[in-house]
Amino acid sequence: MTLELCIDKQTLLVKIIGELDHHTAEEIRNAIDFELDNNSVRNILFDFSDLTFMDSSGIGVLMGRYKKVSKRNGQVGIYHINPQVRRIFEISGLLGILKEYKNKKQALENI
Amino acid sequence: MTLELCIDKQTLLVKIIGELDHHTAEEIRNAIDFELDNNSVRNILFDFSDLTFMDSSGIGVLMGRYKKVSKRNGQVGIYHINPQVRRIFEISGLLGILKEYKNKKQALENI
Amino acid sequence: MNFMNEMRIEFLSKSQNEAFARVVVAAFVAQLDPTIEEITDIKTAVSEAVTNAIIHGYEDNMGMVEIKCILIDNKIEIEVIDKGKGIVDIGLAREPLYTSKPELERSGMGFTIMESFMDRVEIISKINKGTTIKMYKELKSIS
Amino acid sequence: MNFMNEMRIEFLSKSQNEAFARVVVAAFVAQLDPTIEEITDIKTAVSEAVTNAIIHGYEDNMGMVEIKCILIDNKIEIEVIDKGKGIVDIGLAREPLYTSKPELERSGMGFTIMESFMDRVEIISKINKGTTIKMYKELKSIS
Ligand SMILES: Nc1ncnc2c1ncn2[C@@H]1O[C@H](COP(=O)(O)OP(=O)(O)O)[C@@H](O)[C@H]1O
Ligand SMILES: Nc1ncnc2c1ncn2[C@@H]1O[C@H](COP(=O)(O)OP(=O)(O)O)[C@@H](O)[C@H]1O
Repeated sequence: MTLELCIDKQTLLVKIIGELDHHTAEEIRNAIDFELDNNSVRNILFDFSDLTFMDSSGIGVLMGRYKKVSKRNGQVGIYHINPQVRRIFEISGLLGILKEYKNKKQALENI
Repeated sequence: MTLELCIDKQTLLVKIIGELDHHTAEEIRNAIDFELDNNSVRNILFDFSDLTFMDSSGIGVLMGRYKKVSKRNGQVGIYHINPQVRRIFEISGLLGILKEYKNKKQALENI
Repeated sequence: MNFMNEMRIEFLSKSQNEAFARVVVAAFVAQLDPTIEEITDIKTAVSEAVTNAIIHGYEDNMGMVEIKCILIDNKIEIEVIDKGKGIVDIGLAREPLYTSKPELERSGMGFTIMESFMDRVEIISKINKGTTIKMYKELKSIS
Repeated sequence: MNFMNEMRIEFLSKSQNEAFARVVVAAFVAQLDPTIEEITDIKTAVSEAVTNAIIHGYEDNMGMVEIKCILIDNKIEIEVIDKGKGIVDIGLAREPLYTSKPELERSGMGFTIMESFMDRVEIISKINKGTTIKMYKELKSIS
């Protein structure tokens, strides 16, 4: 798993390349929380184009980040979800909490 | 494993796509022997461009076909051998028996 | 019965073996020529059960996680076994969103996902003896 | 000792499990980040030992083939075990070109390939009890 992080104005962009499971969750969580604690970001935007696998550990990571940014009135956005991940989002109700966008451009304009 | 067979004059061209191990050896052997028994071919030419794995079961297949075509004064040629397969050929002395060619064109002109 | 195959694997309860377990089961099940979606369903369910064995079954201790996999025709049976601490209340554990480890950001959705990605999920557990998760799936693609 | 991991797998002595065995060992060893050449060496050696267990150990009977794999730092230890008919003369079996099954077009190069692709190969065998092949390799890429 490789992580690409960058900041665009008030939004932290997170691209996860590879698999999000319990093993990789910790590294992802730590990297994001470090940015949240050390930068004045309000929103998190996940690019899931290159996520090859996700299980319920991913729900935990996303819910945890959602709670953190909610406290600063920020949002968690997401784009390019594959069908397997969408099913997990549907089962867990995550789609009601996260904002889904079509692509990066639409996301950055509207978040 | 997928097998592509075709006949060019007196030469049977065999392309093995995938892995050559004990499990796939039988299918390869049967297909080649069927052609040898039912057509007036003298030589066999193996295209190893898309061979992704080979173990000593492959030596057995090649040696067995070599013995068969030798009886009709034919040859066994081969081209596009990858480094792993080359090592197996070197260890087993097969390179001294088979004719190696650079590519299909050179092989068909010289076999 | 036309096709039958069977395997059993054991590995240390280390988190890097979660990905390994998924690869092993996917490679074994691939013999039946399932669809990509079916393979992903199975990998996800196995990932949930193996992760549970590692974090809930063995907690901070090292132990062995075992997976048994039996293929009969188009039917797949997978067991994920640990000899860890066991589940106190299986009914509660199955409930969506219930987790005993919210501090680890567990979502409590593991069993719910196993149930929706497989045809049937059985839980057998004994306190301080361990837990066995049995999962069944029939491949529609080759029935 | 910085890194340690361990697994054990058992499967039916069916020829389609030869490819499965290679995938499993390759996926496990991949944790050490070997080169592609090192992975291919290991896959080839495992393929030889597993094929031998299936065709020589169990011949036409069904039995279980077992693989144990231990990783310690950059060192890999692999055991391939059958409970089949055993090897009568280990010295002869190791000889290049010796095969007891020329009618199956075996080349007699299995042990020679294992020895040249791995650092060390040990053979333990007992008539009618079975055979264990122990193979060792140190990854140069990460030493
Ligand atoms: N193998 C296991 N050993 C012990 N307890 C388990 C095991 N698997 C599940 N549990 C218990 O069942 C609960 C629910 O599991 P699950 O639905 O997978 O959610 P999560 O893993 O997110 O907590 C866990 O929080 C744990 O208390
Ligand atoms: N697991 C095994 N059980 C019984 N006999 C074996 C086993 N492995 C190897 N042998 C014996 O050792 C011989 C040499 O093995 P090998 O070098 O791999 O060549 P091959 O498999 O081509 O015969 C075999 O022909 C067989 O007689």
